[in-house]
Amino acid sequence: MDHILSVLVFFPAVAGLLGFVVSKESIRAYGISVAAIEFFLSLWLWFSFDGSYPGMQFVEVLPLIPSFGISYYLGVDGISLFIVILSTFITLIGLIALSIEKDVKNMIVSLLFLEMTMVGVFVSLDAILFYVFWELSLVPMLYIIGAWGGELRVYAAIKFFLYTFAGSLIMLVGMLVMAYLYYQATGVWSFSITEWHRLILPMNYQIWLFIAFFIGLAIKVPMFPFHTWLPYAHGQAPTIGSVILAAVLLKMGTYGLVRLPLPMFPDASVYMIYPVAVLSLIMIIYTAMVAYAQKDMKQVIAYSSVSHMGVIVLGTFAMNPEGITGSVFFMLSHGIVSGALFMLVGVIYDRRHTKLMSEFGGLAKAMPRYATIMGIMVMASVGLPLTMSFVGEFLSLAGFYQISHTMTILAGSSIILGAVYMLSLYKKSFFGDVVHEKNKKLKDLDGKESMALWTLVLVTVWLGVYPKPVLEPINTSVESLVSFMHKKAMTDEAKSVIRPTVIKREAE
Amino acid sequence: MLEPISVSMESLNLGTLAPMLVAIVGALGILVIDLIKKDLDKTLYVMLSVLILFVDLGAVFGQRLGDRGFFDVMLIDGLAILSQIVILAASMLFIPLALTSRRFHEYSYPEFFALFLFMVAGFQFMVASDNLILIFVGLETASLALYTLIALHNRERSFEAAIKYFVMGALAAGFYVMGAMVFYALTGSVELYKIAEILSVSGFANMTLVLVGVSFMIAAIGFKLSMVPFHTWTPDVYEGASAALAGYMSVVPKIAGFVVAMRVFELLIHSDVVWVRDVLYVAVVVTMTLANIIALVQRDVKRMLAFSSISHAGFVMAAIMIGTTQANSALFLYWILFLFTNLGAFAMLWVSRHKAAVWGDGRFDHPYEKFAGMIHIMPVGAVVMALFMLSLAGVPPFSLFWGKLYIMSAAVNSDYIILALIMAINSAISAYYYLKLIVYMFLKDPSESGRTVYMKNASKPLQTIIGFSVFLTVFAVLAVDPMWEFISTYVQASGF
Amino acid sequence: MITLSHYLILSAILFCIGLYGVYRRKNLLLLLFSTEILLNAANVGFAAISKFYGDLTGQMFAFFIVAVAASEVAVGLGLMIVWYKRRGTLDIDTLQSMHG
Amino acid sequence: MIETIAFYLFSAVTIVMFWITVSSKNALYSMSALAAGMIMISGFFFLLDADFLGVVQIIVYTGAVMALYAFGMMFFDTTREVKENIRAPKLVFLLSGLTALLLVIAFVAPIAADHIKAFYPMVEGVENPQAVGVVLFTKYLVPFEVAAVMLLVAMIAGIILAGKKMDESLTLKIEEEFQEKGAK
Amino acid sequence: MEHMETYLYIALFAPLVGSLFASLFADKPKMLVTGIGTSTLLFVSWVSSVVLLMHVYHGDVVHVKMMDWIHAGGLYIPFGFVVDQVSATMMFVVTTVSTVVHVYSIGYMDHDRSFNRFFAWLSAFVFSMMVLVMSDNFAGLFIGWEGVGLCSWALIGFWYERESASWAANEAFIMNRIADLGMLIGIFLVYWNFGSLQYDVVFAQVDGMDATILMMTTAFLFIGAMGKSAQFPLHTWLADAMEGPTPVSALIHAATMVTAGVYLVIRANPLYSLVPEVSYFVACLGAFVAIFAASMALVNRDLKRIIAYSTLSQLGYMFVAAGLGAYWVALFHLMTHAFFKALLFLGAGNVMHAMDDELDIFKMGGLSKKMKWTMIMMTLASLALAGIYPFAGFFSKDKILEVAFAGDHYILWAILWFTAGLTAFYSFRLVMLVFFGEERYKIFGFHPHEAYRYMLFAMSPLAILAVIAGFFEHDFIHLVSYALPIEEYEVSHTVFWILVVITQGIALGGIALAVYKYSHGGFSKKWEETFIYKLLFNQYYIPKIYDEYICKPYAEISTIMWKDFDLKIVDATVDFIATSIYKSGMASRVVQSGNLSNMLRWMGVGLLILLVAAILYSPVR
Repeated sequence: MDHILSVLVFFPAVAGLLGFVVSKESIRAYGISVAAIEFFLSLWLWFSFDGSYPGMQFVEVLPLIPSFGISYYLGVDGISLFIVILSTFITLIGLIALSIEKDVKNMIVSLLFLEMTMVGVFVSLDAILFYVFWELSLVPMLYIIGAWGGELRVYAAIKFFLYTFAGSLIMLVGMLVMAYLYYQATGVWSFSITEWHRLILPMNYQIWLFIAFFIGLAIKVPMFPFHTWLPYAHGQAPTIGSVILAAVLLKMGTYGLVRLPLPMFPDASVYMIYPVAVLSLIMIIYTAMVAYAQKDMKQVIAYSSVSHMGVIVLGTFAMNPEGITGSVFFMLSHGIVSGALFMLVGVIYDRRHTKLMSEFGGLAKAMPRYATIMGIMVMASVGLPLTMSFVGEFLSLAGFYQISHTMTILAGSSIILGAVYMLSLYKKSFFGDVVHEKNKKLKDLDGKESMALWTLVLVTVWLGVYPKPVLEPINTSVESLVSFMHKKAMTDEAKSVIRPTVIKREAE
Repeated sequence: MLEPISVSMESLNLGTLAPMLVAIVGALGILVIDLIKKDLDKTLYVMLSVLILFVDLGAVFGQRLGDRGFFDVMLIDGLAILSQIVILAASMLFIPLALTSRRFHEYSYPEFFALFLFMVAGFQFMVASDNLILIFVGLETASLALYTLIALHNRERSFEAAIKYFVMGALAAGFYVMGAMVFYALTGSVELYKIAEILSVSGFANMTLVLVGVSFMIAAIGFKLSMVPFHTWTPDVYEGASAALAGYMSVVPKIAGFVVAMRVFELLIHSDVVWVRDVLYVAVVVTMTLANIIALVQRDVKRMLAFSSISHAGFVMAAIMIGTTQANSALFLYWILFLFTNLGAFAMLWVSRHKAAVWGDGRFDHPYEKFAGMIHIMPVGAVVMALFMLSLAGVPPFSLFWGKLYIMSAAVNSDYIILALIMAINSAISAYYYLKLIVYMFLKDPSESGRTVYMKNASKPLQTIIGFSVFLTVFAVLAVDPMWEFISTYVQASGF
Repeated sequence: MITLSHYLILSAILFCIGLYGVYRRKNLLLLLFSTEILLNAANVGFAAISKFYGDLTGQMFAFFIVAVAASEVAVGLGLMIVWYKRRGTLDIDTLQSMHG
Repeated sequence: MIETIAFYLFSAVTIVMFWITVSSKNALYSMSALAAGMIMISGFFFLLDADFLGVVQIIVYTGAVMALYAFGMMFFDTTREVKENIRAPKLVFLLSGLTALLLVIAFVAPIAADHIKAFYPMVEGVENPQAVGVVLFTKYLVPFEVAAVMLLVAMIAGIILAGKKMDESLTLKIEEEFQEKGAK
Repeated sequence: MEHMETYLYIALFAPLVGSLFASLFADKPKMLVTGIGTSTLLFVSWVSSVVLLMHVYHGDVVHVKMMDWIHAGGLYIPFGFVVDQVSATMMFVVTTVSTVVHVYSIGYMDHDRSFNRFFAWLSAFVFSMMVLVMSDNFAGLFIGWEGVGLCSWALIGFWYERESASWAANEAFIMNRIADLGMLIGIFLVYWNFGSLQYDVVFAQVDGMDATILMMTTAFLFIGAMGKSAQFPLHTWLADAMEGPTPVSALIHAATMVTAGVYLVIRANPLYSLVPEVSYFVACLGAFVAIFAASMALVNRDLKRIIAYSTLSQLGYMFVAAGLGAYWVALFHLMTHAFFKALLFLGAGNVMHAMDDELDIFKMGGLSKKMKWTMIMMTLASLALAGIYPFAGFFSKDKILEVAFAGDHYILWAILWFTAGLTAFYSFRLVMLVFFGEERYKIFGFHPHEAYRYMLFAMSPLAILAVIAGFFEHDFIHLVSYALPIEEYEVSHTVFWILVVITQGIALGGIALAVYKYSHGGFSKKWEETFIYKLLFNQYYIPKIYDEYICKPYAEISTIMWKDFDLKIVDATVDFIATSIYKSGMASRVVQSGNLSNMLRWMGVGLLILLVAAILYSPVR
């Protein structure tokens, strides 16, 4: 099937449009089936994907605005493949666990549109197309946060939108400059990212462009100090919104880092390692502390997301296959784990309409199954081995260790501080005696919740124990990316920092 | 005694005049029909006007690129053709907006349609000439007709709007003639190409005077383009005029103004008169930014759109300041895309028009509160409006994004990266007020359940027009490339 | 000797008197008078330039300015009549229902 | 010499007249001064060999426009004192004064006319109206016609704006009222 | 050989199967089958371990690679397991103790609501421990390392309703995490310098490796060991971990998990033996902890905490041995200690059962009448702990003293020697106060009773091992000589006997003192007023210092970070930008006054500005 990517991108949107016809009672089933089909399509993509080929696969090119070099250019490689699957997977799980009653049709249609934009971002290989999906993803999310959120939902939604929008516009300027430079170099307009990768720019251009791209991406990640939209967005969003936001939308930022500035500006990236790493460190440590101070469960998880994203960024800037593979894998695991955590908080919120930890205590007694899954996910979030997170975190930190020992030690404090806030959350709400009268009669997980959550647990453990099927294609692509960067780098410093795999596996 | 003058018909190049003649004759025809039989329905006039405009458009396409006619008064270059197409397209979209299901005062006059066609002709003259006199006369013809059209809406605010517009227009006319006088004093000519020629031959000997002339011209054209601080009329006039006309005003007079501005300023910019460039730079930035931040605090959607259109005009003025072919082509692309979106947005307001101002303190016709919870009452309407808003905000892939892309690209390509960044930041700021409407429509609950009728004014033709606009707004990306080819051919051909 | 500059300066001064009136006048009718002065100031300039260059274009422009002035009077008066019928006054300060 | 004297005389009178126009509190004075100023301006035209223009000035302005204004003044009942609430008069004065100063500075410098040639020269021995006519009906034929359209527009505008039909606003009427009317 | 792999997998996965089986019923009421099932599976695991132990006794090594785990860039980590002499010993110890503990727990947890959950976690722990000891690479070790940490967390906090239990659980986890960071860094160092994490690959390259790198690697790895083995300053969690059920304390916090640190040092001996500085530091820290913990045990009144401190103290001994290069001695002491310490804890469990979970030894006394068997077994264990011949402790502990002496580390020796006395004293202080003397429990209205018969049976293997384990010294040496360096210590026969005598002397002296003092009413109340007593009783104020100077400031700083920095500076800046734009919009509205006059004037202002610019600018052009 040649156009599987197009189908993958547009199927949910088309289905969403058709969904308007479906009656309100059956819309849930409709949504789940569409998401399931989409998910199976993405699995199909995986099966037909050649894991040993590092380049782009299933490429589709169609000139859109040929005079300006904008084309409809899709493709996946090992890096994007799994994030696409993650997007479809999380959407499916989110839809299964969806507990919203109000305007459920609008919700499902928006979710399907959101799915289109998410998949679109990850398969676009044309900068403008990427940008289109990138921006478009804000719209359904705005609606989801704003229409179904908490008290401050409008504030949160607008903050989310404007912040990201402003950042990405700066990135757009960067893209235009890039296109112009490409034009000057070759005499042809092109927005193709793969073409841009081939452009070797002088250092000062690289740095400015790097900054332009970085700002746009950093806000999405969100890097300190651009992170403050996130707690609001998460805090106010409905469960499904938080789940998708944390699981997929944040990944757009880090994915963008891997896809855009790194291969485009290897020298500048190397030059900027330390500033970026310092920001990441602040993110890791500082937000972990802030998370500890939170009183609201969801805010803890929101800030923990920021903290973990710091590790991802750090891994990305390790500039070696270990670190980048690790950070890509960490994106996936963070998607699943934080998605699950948000879903779990949503479960309790649905029952009690509060997320304050002080309202709870002893939930382990009242809702043992719930507590079990929460426990597993808390431990996964903390990065326990044999869960997905460990693989990612381990590789990211291991990779960055090559760059800076001290910084890695500081960044490694995330495993301590993460344990501090996560365990204190767990203790405050799940341990102890059931104090509140209301908490005594809480219903444990129901069927659809269990199904959604156990699936996530299974994936978490499966990929923690046997990450190979995922890790291998990622690694293949990342290795070729890194050696490409190494080849492309001009300065000696960059050449020495960007190290393609030199240590061969002894199994061979 | 003078020699008798013989002029051959060919040298007159009557074809250059054909489009305007169509409009004028059409207008006269309408007046005659009214004389013959009174009390004909407005639908007749609407359709007649559309047909006349259609013929007019045909005539425009029939024009030959680069023609000059009537002793070189008429100039049919790419700009003229492009802008006439824009003008006519906007007019053809605008006129059917008269087919509301509510009755409005202005449409009871056949003269309304006649005046409208005269106005179109006036704008056409304005863009199809580089003679300051003809520009002036065309401008005044159009303006006088426009003042009247505004006032014909016949309520107090329309009069207020018309009077404000009129008085400020008179002052701007004063500025214009002073500017023209200075140029004439400097060069002995009122034809721009000759002015350019003589100025460059003399090497801009009396620079001060040149700049004084340019100052007057900026003031005069700035008024038309609602550049800060000559913009103050815009929101009031838009508010006072009917929503349909406001939408029209946000598009057509401005494109005419852009063409004139291009003709006047480019000759200086291309002669490296840095002053013009710098002053325009400042003006552009201030216009964009100030209009944006004032729009932030508006409580009325129509006023917000007024400020937003000022901001958009500022955005586009940047293209003139940049002055490359790419920039000038981008201007047209932007404005064509803006045409559909903005006219669509105003048409939505028009559709939701209530006769009585029943929201809040009655100060506004279209306060934000009016749209609260629209998604629950009028889902399609809300979605359509939201699409227009997103497009105006520059969210891809909707139409205006591509316009912004091209203009920002033009800025970047001429090393105005700071300007491009300012544009980007302004787009971000502007997103706030567009979002505000979306927030009201989608995220708030309907305020008063009794007053939830939004589409009272909607009729099939209006819906069709809006649908058309939506279609173009959403699928603009497919049209961008052919449009760009077309536009840049024409712009290039006219040497800008 | 009266040079072109003399006329231009005169034109400028007249123009500024007109401007002064435009800024100052609060009565619409009188405001309209001031705009006439603006246009006339330019007319003087055009006529003078025309004379000094021996070129007729200036006079042409002046003709058209006169025509425009006349048209503006017609439309302006029409608007004023409508307004006056409604509000019984021509004071500009009454034109303030729209602001912000 | 006479020319010089005439220039200064006319200038002084025009300036004074226009000053009265813009500053007088009495509308009647104001209008009379405007009319006088207009006539003085036509004096300039005659002085500048633009006879036809001078005549047009007198006829159009002093004749038509002033008549319109006079009619308007009577209609608006502003024949006597006009009450104006002038805010920040100093600012107004400063604003226009500064503009004047700058313009004068700009215009004082003589204009280098080396490169300038007349495109539509005044021919010796040809009467001004005749020369004007030729140019007007060749080169400026189109603007002339457009001006005609403009006047037509202005006329229509004036008529319908001042007309009776404007007294009752259909815009403000709600649909029910129309139906009542129809029922009658 | 094939079937040896099978045994390996059985030994490894039987506990996991048991755990998963029990966890199926985790939220159900008590089902005996979970207890029996897991115990049986552990027995199976034990049998396999014994078979493997037999197999490796003659120098064979079983090494399997189950599957790939992580492969990224140059980093390749498989799930590989190795059963060599060291890990076989550990497996034997682990499975033995855990089988006993499992069986014991069936009785001990008899009435507990979460019986099934307990067994799920307990077996999970055993599985993690097996992974830890059997892994053939550092990453696998780390998996087990974290796994036991997790299970320890869950089991300490088993009675999560109790605030103190859940607090202790978190403390243990977080403390361990701090150390784990060190471990992780150590692993990174290994990877980036050796290019692999496989033990054999790494150890094959140690020669010629840069000394600094080796030092850093070993130091960081040791930080990891310090956390698991609760060495100073990360020791506080161990005493608090006594909040968990007593079988847990016996298994995790005495016999197995806490010795993982020692195991790591032993396992990484090729590295440590090349870095004398670090090794010596390890030894010194061990000696310090030995006496430090013993001193705290002297005055504590909590039955389990006393034993916990003694565990700590004994871990110190092991580190001394390991630090001095006598890895096999460390391992030996690890093994014997596991037996008698587990026994001690299980005995304590019996006492607690009898005393309705009362822990204050001053509320007990004279229990020997009611609980004869428990008394006997705990006395045996205490004797072993005190290092009295012929009990197991004698052989291993004396060996450590001998090593210290032979290595000319007289100060270390002296400390250890003194500690031996302290150990004997506090052990018998405990025995005396619990089992002999006045029957104080009656005052408090307890009705003690002996434990279930089969619990006592379950303990008996340990009791036997505590007595006889020492006699297998030579077999043990033979066994581990394949994997560890066996050095002969140059101590003359005479010196050897003198050492034995004085060590036995101080131990017996300690016992005698304890027996004498506590059969005569104990120390006077005045002693409790002294500074020393308070210092020791309050554990040198270390927990308080941690609480005051680390935990509380951290919480406060966190709150400040959130409320004052994040909300008031970072977020406020963003909002400030937004609101100032909005406010400037409000301010700019003056332009839009709606008054025509003003509007005209604005146009005039615009014109004026342009003219000024024109005049001023024109010379520039």
